[in-house]
Amino acid sequence: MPDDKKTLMELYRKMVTVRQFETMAGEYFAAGKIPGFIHLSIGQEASSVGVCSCLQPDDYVITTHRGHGHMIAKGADLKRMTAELFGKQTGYCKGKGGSMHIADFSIGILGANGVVAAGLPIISGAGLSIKLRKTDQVAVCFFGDGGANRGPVHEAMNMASIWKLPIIFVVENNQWASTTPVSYSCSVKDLYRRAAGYNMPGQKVDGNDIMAVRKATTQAVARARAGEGPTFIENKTYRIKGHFEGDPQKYRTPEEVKKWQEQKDPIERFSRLLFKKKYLSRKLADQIQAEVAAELKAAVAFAQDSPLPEPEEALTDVYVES
Amino acid sequence: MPDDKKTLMELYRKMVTVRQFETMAGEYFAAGKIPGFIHLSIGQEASSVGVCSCLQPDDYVITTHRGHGHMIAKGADLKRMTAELFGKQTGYCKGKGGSMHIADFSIGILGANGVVAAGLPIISGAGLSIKLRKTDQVAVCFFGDGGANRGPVHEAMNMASIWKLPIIFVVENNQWASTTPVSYSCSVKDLYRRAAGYNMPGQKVDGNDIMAVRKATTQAVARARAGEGPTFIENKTYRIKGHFEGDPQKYRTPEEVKKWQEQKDPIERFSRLLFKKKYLSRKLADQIQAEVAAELKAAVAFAQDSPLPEPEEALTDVYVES
Amino acid sequence: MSERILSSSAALAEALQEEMRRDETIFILGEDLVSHAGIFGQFKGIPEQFPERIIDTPISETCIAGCGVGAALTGMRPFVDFHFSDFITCGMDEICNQAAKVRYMSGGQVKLPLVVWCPDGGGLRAAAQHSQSLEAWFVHMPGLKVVMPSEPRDVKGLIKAAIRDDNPVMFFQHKKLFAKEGPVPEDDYIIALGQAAVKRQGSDVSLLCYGSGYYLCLEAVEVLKQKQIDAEVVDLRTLKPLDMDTVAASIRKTHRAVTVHEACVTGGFGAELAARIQDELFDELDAPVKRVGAKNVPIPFSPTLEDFVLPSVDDVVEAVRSVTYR
Amino acid sequence: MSERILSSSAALAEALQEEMRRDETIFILGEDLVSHAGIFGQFKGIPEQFPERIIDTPISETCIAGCGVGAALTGMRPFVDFHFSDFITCGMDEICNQAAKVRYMSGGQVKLPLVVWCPDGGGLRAAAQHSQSLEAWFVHMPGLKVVMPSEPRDVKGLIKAAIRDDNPVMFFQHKKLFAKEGPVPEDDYIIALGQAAVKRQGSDVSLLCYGSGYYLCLEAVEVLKQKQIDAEVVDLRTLKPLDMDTVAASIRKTHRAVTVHEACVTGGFGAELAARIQDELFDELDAPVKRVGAKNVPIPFSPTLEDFVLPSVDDVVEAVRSVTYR
Ligand SMILES: Cc1ncc(C[n+]2csc(CCOP(=O)(O)OP(=O)(O)O)c2C)c(N)n1
Ligand SMILES: Cc1ncc(C[n+]2csc(CCOP(=O)(O)OP(=O)(O)O)c2C)c(N)n1
Ligand SMILES: [Mg+2]
Ligand SMILES: [Mg+2]
Repeated sequence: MPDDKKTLMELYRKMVTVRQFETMAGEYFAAGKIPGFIHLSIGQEASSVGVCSCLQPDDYVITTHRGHGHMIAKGADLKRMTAELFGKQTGYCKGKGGSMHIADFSIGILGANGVVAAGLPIISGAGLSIKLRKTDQVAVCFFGDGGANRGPVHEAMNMASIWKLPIIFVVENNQWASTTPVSYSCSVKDLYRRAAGYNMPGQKVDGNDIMAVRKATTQAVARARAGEGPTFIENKTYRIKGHFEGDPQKYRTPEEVKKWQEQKDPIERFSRLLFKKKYLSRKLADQIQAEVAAELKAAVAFAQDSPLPEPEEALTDVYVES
Repeated sequence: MPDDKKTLMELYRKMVTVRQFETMAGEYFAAGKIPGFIHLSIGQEASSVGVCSCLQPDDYVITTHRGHGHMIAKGADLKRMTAELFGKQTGYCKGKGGSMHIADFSIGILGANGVVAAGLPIISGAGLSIKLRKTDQVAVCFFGDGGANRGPVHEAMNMASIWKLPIIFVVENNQWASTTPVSYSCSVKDLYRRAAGYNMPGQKVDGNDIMAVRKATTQAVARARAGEGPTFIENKTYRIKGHFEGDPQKYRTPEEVKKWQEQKDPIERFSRLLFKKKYLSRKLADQIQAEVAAELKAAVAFAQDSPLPEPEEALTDVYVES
Repeated sequence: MSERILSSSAALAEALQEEMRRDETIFILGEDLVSHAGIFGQFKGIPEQFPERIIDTPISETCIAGCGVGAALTGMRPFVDFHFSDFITCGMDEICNQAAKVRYMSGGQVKLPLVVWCPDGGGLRAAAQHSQSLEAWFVHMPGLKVVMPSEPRDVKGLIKAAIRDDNPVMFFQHKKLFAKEGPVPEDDYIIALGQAAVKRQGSDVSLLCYGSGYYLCLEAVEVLKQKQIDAEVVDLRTLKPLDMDTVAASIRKTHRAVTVHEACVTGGFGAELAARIQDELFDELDAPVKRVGAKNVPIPFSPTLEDFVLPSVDDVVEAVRSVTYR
Repeated sequence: MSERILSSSAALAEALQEEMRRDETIFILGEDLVSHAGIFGQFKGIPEQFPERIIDTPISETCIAGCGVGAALTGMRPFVDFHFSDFITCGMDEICNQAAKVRYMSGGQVKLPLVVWCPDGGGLRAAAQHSQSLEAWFVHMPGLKVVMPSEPRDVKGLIKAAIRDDNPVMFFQHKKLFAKEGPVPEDDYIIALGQAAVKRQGSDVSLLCYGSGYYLCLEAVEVLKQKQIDAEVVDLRTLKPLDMDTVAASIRKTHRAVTVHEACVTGGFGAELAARIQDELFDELDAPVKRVGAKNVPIPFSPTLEDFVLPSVDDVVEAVRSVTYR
């Protein structure tokens, strides 16, 4: 993966886009414009953008209930995303899926998932399919530290290993699964250590450092494309917002959040590097923020102006009619 | 666990009993007297007898579809076992369970299981129950190398570890899961290595050496009773008979079987030790074989003389009536 | 018994506390229970009063259900919280192949006092994987009991009966009903499993309902009144065992029946009801049994879509009009 | 088309081979398939002819089902062997929350051409966890299709249709029927999903059946003949979508119906059938729709018990007599 100025600046813009998108979503949710519930990925932008920056358009990604960042990182259209969150006809899923089921198969996103860790069995199939079709695609599955304790993870890692499937397992260890800290729910401190039990390389990565994420992912992608099999990557990161918007968060202190926010913010950290490299200036940063804001404003306008689906639309898309 | 003469001779007798029971079952199955299908544990007697010899009567054991040996090792009644295999009213399950669901809750057997690895979620509950009730029981779950790849194993090991449950996971790696060799299905050569991923001690044991099995189990039991948590034991052994009686076994060579049978038979190996210690003589061995044979003959007679259940009996035991 | 107004959540919490005080083998197991007293606040007060008997688990539905089985087999009375009923798919083996069958397969050696508690239903814009009503699956599984209360009083009475039952009980509560309030007896109030309640007497048609369907029927009753149709409302409360006597008595009076539930119609519990009614009460029926339920599609996210898919008061009214030929 | 006598196993293997030759995206995935060509020999010839397209898996039902979903979403047409239908409990999330819903949740972005193939049914003394008939669960799940053939010819025609279908299809075959023989067309024989077949014309009663129930009905027909009762046999073949037109036409002729399946009666597919029939054909019925199925208990092991629990020819005859009042 090239690390030239253009590339890095694109990554920066992507991270800013994810952050602003999530912030916008939180605001419109609070204002009652987004139905249901939403899970935001603020603070995890280095993982989503870093991993996806190492992928080709036809590579596969399966995301989770906290999937907006992965979608944007893989190249999703902000208008159709926003419209979907708003439940509009013009959304990616015509309003049938919402935040938790957002997907764009045309860019290789095989779906978000409302069932934690349910992406893992599906990624095995995507990996097997790549192998059978003999393409050089790779398949990435994101999941959380909480999801890491579900059985399907075990089955998927074993299968991927015995068949040497081109899969990258990316656990975003953001320290919390809803109200439950990873220190309670996981029997090992470092999840990546489980990889050894599947004869698979496991990498521990500072998940708030996009360069570190890119380095680990680049290796994993190379290994996968070379037919050498799967890799397990643990991106250590932190969930800055509540589990869902509106979460009372009785389970943690504001100080804990603040510490991560102030000391390890992935965008801040990346911009320090870009400042140092002189790729970025205060002014340019402001300009990018403004450009992204404008793009999002357009997306929100699009969503707001779009019609709700007609009720009868609910009866379509159940089956492919032959 | 004491290793005095009396103890070791009892173990020897148990191993012989398991072997003769399985042989008897194979014969009566072939003769059409046992309905359904049965899975025999010939060659795995050191594991079943060795592990259970370290347990107290009120300790729990969950076994598998290949469960006759575990039942006998834990102290089951041969008459009621045989009657159950024959589908008779006097069987442990009144003919409702058969070989695959044989159980004796009064001796701590929480059931065999027709669903591979389904014992693992249940053992978590047994372990948790012990912890909540604050007894010093331990709970042992047997499973196979094939079952080891199922998701519930992962969930159960993680739970047992975070809660320090008094559970012993015993995988009987008999090299085959039905037609599938462990070298194909498992991503690691040594399953016990997976234990590290759960912060749990993992032990690799020569599963055809009953003294080695006892040593490992004794340690695990002590750890469990001390409240230090679970242990994972991998008993390397071999399935001498087909997966089920009648299995055409196209997947392996007779030579492979013969090698294990001739070089590593667990009863032969144990008797060599007993000969050396002068606990056992050719004559005594013959006498024990004959005594066990007589016991089994009585069990078969009991089973054969017992009535089949009345059809209407099928409608009972579904619910506890209040 | 004296009564107060409580929400369904509060009724559940109260019943649980009473039972936990009475029997120390009862404990609650599930995800994210302690810090917020359950994700719907349904266990309010329990973490404080019984800190060792409400246990947070990792996200491991298979083992959570399995823990229920293993603990129930070894002297405890587990109450397993399934978070959202939709995730029951991850514990199906433990519930259907294990819990439902252990007693039978062992020839009656053991009892299995387990409550699997599942918040279910739609209307929260939670989309296809967080909105289902799956009770019919479990009605089709011998060895299980299935309970689905509507009003807070029933929640209290039925959860106590479920906890005291020595068999595995699937207990479904609709997420949107947690906040609904109603009178709840103060004392040790128990409703035996398998007893339906005629909650409104009527002469023209029997509305056979449960869970959220009960409230649809209550609203429909008002609309029907205006059309001079006098509907009887039978809240089934327990689907398995089914109180066919109460159902039959109602139909012998009205000669017409409409089944109402939120699950999709095809293969739903209304099918079982209609099948039994037409069989056992063939000569009593003046019209076919009509079934009201969700349309046969996954639950969609967007409000316009979800509202269209879920059964409505209008659907009930329409069904009644068709069976009363008015 | 010229025909030969084949077993159901052979019909399946032949159809699969033809389809695999036609479309190279089809592959078979499951446990213990290669060395014995499937545990029932149902894939005879395939390991030799398509060694890379029949794949043994570890024992990992959750991921096996998930592999089906993932492969179907990425250009393949997976055929997933579930070993015994009872283990579907370990893949319920993948089948019901994923396969059935992905297309819908994504607003129709994708198709999901997946066959989940499940050997089911009892009679082998295989006890409660290896003998179930669980088709009704999937009928209650929007997004799935459900097929359950009886005769070898139907196996061939329906499996081809299922494989070519762009939706997830649950395909159940009774284990005891694999060896049953019957005429099977030689050519590219396809039976569209959703078409029932009137396999015997009769005027007194409609026997609505599928899978092993079909053979019970055939035997019952002979017994009934002696009693001067002329039964029509409708083999439904596909449960979802259901061919209600054929069912209705038959009942319009006979005015009486009995549903026959091996699954236990309560909550089984017979309930859905009876509910629809009494609703849509109320005035046509001269008697209630009777349901024949297994008794509502887990399947027991011992032959005397299992034979008593499973539905019998006598049960069918008895039901017919009760609806014909003879
Ligand atoms: C199988 C399943 N169990 C429980 C839930 C409810 N739930 C949704 S998200 C979540 C926490 C997930 O934590 P983690 O995997 O760490 O992801 P994060 O939310 O931190 O991104 C839970 C318990 C679910 N959706 N699916
Ligand atoms: C969940 C499940 N999948 C598949 C099967 C079919 N089956 C029964 S035993 C078996 C092999 C088990 O192998 P292993 O766990 O190694 O135990 P062993 O037979 O060697 O004792 C299989 C595939 C089953 N019973 N349950
Ligand atoms: Mg997390
Ligand atoms: Mg094995």
